[in-house]
Amino acid sequence: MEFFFEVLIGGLLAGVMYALVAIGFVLIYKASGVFNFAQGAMVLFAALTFVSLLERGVPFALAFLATLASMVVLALLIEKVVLRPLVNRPPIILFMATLGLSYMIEGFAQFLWGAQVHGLDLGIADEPLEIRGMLLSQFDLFAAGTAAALVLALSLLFNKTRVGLSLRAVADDPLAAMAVGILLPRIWALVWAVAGFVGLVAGLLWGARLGVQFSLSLVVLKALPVLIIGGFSSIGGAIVGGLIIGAAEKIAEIYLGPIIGSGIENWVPYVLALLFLLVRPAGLFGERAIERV
Amino acid sequence: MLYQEVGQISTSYAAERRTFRLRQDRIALWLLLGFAFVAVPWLGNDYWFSAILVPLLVLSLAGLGLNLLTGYAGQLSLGSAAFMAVGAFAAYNLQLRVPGLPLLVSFALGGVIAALVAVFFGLPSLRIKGFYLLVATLAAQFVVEWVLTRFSWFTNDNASGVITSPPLLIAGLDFSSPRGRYLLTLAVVVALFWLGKNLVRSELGRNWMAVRDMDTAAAVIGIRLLKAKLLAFAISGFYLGVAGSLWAFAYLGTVEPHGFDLSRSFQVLFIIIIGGLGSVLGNVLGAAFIVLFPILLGNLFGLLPSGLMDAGQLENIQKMLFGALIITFLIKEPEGLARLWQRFRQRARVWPLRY
Amino acid sequence: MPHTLPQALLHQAHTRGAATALRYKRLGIWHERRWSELAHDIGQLAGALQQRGVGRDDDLLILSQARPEALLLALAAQWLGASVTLLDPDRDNRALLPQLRPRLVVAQDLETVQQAGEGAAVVYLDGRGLNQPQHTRLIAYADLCVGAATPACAAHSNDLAFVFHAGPPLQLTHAQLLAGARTLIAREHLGSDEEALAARVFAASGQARYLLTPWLLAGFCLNFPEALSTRDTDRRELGPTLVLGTRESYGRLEEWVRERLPLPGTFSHRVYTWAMQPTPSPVRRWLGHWLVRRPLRDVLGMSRLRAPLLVGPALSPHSAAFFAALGIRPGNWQEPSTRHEPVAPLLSQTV
Amino acid sequence: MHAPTETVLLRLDDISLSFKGIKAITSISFEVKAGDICGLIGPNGAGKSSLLNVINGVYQPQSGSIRYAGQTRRRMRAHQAAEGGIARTFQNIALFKGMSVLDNVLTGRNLKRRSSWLEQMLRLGRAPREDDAHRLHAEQVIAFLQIHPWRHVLVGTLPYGLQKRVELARALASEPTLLLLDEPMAGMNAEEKAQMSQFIRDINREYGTTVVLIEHDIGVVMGLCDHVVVLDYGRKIGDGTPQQVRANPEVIAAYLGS
Repeated sequence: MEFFFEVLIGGLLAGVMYALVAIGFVLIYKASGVFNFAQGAMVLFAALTFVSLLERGVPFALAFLATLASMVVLALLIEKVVLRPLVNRPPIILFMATLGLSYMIEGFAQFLWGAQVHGLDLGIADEPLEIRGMLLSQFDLFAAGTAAALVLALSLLFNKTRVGLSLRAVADDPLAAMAVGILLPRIWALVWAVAGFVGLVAGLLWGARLGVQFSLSLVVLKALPVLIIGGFSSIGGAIVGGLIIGAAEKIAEIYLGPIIGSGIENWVPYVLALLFLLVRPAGLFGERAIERV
Repeated sequence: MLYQEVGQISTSYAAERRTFRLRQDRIALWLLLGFAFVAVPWLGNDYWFSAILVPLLVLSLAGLGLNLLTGYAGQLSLGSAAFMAVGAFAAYNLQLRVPGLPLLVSFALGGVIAALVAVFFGLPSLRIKGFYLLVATLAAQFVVEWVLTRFSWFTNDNASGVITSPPLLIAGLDFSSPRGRYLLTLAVVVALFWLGKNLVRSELGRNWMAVRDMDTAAAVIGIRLLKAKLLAFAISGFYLGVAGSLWAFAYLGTVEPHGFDLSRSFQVLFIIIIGGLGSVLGNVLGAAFIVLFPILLGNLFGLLPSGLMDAGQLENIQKMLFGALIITFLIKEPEGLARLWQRFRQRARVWPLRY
Repeated sequence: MPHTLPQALLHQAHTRGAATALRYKRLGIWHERRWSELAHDIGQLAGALQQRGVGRDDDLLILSQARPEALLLALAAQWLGASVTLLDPDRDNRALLPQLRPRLVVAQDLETVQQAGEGAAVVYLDGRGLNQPQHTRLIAYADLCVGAATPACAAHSNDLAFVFHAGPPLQLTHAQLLAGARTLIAREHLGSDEEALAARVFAASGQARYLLTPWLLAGFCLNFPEALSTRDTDRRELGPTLVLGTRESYGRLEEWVRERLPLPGTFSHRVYTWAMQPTPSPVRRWLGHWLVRRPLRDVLGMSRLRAPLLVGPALSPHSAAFFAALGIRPGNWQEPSTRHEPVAPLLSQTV
Repeated sequence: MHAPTETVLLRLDDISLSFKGIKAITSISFEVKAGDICGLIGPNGAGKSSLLNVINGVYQPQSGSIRYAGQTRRRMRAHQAAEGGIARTFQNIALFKGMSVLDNVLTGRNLKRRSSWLEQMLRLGRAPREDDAHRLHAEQVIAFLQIHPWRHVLVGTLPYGLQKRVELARALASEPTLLLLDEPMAGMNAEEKAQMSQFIRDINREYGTTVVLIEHDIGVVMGLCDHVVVLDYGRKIGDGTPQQVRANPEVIAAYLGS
């Protein structure tokens, strides 16, 4: 039983990391209805830039700011070059565009900083911590803490500030939002920037976990099922989804793995998400639209 | 200006319905086929056969497979490579375990098995749409990859998991030479493209497009969404399966799960975006682009003084350019290369007038 | 040596029965009738008309565009020795109709049936909106000739064949028509292999003289487009060798081309003008032919055109130059024997 | 199709429909006689379109029953409706934009198909003969609605009025017993409206098709319909011949008056 909880909590903590990536998705989907496959690439770009700056002797804080700045620039570029020309196109087109985008960003990041693996040390000792008989990864706890802080910050941003207000307006009804004088492009740019920031944080945590390398951009594949379960349009959903996936994945790995074989963590989340879908076609928190004809 | 349409009247619906109504188009088609089947085998060299033509053909077939599902029936999929893998491994195992089974038959059966798998993963499409469906197809991608690597039975307990495919013997003739592989692939691809063209112009093709364009209206005029969608998955799966077999047998010469990873799925998706969603010809154009573009780029950089750019950088630049191209296409010409060709053709028919 | 239109028809049926006499586009494809079939159908129709009391020195009134059925009925009436009055359904003929008081009216659709009024029995071609029994003496073209026996051909060479009321009334006998047609055929060297396109206005004497009669006499193929609105595309599919037009209709075609030309300043436009100018250099002529003039003739559906006929006043210098550049020089055609009547307005847009 | 003995083709009994608690239709009942042209009128949001959607199974009502062609159902399913001979056009045109006019009309024939997709793909067996037969029928419909000049044009590129007509053609191609038209004349000028009414009248006479249509132009409705049903806020407030409805004070108050 102890062990089970240990696994469970380990999973939940790992799930937080998924949630982190998923949140980036949700932000963009809410604001611009774009299913942003490039989120993973952004994570990679952020982590790679940051770590490369560190390696070139840039102090931590400065590197962080510089990376953040570059993410903002990236966001602005994306808004100008990709989103604006594609406005009012079917979502599937936008999705495919983000596929291309992720290729570009990945290519660019590696072109800039090279493709070799970088270690990233955030100065958190990763020796397990003993809490009431359970061994928990300190790092995971730290990650969970960061994620929690981030979510808190975001919810403040969106619920307390004018920007957040206009964002929610856009999410509800872009046309009405425009009618009351909200500038969509600006909101989009902002949201992509924030998503970039989230990407950065995720990138640091994941980078510290896996080492900063190309495979980081594949975390997007982890985030997908999370989104499916949580629904595309709810930050809370993203977190819950993340936790569920994380836990399920770990448990399956530990208890199912020995039976049917290793390496199942790649697909278990998807099958799980599928099962969810068959029960709730719009995810846990997303609600089903009535089709007007 | 090549078109001389005057006097080409149809006195029956059969004549009016034919795929190439204009004589000039039919002539062009036959010339092209003649060139591909007769001239190319003489002119081409092994490099062209095995490095360019065979992958081009196989990828266009795969493109057609995905296009039937995504471009015509409007069901987004990222599992193409999985279905290709199923086809390839099925064909391989049939060859291995059913002695005396003709190669083409095992290709076909491989396709059928891929179709069944595709239907299974297509089942969710009845309840879920769009992006949610992506997940189902991605699940296919990962599950299949895992199963094929996990259970060594599929790879005939081969340690490396990489099997060299058997020689390509059909009716006693050996097609294992590059030229042979080319001819074999060409024959299969041409046949399947002909069927595919018929299909999309048939009633099922119309039903697919109806589901794609406006599924409520489709249901209201009595189209069974369930049947249409599952058939789309099945037939798409069959095409991809056969393409997979060809990819493994005629191109790679080996059967291995890595030949069919997620990036392959993306590649096929890009082919139909660039080539043109909802077009048959587009798949060939898209595949040609995907195959030739990197080679072209490589040669271009070959011209640069050596050492200025290493292979890794070249790959990164390729990736960037690719991404840029995808976006450009989506912005400028969402209907892809096929649309460009159509426009040109349309213009040629009314030249010197504008419309 | 036929003396009447029906005789000419029968002559064709006997000598070249298997050749295509009539081709009309309907429901998306072209339908063909051979001379033998045509003669048979017309004979049947003649029988049917006879049953309905039409006989010699009767008159059949036709309110229709150029449709094969109308043409067949006209010939059927003439078969019986009756004359045929053609009225343009797009005009308001209600003033005229009471004076004519025909025994039988052929009306193409609802509006024309209403024009025809209650007086005579009406054969209608397109029954949409008509099947309510408000009109007592309506006959559908389809069930016109059920079980009608073919009567003997009763026409004489100096019977009236056609009567036209647009402008001053004009009456044409079989003999007049045939004589005119012979000279036309002789001068334009019309053979049995021509493809002629018959478009809109049926109620024009020019149509009867320069198209229908030569058709029966020379035995070529007469084609009807699917509709007025599609005549240009239909012409391209068909590629007639013989067209009959007026200043207006040729002008319209030229206009049709001009508005579709490449925009001035573009390369294509320069190529076009370059190729259309008359030039001594054979090379340039050859290039111009293959690059622009030949394709353009094809788009116009005129690349097989042998005999472009023009009725009425000459082309405007503009159109004349344009068509000349394409090697199309409409032979102005005015028949000396009968007295001149204003053709142009009647024949508007016959190409 | 429907049993000849029965003169009432369609009867709605106490139909109620709501979305997430919001009532769209409240216990509506009415009858449509076979061969009639029945008009549904009422202000925007009166639930007219929802009612059509209930009749041909796009929406499922919470309560009530639908009796059509001698069969009483708790609810109609879309394909049941189609197979039962109910065809439909939509308020904001629901054509298949990526297809030509002809192909759109041909999709209307899909229920009449017998040959399998395999036969069609290989062009074997019944398929070619069927293709001819259905093409012929489609062409007849196209000729009837006079859209032949645009036969091979992509519907997306056609002007609005024509698209409306193509959609009608698609519905007509299925040889419907009951034709549901949702604002067939919306956004048309007087001339187009007159033409469209003529088409509807012709369809009703030529093919004996029963028509239920939603239209805002009272003039058109009164001229065209044998029978009018008036809705307001999801309730039925009037039902009868145009004259009766015109006379009905409640209707005048709720609608005609304003």
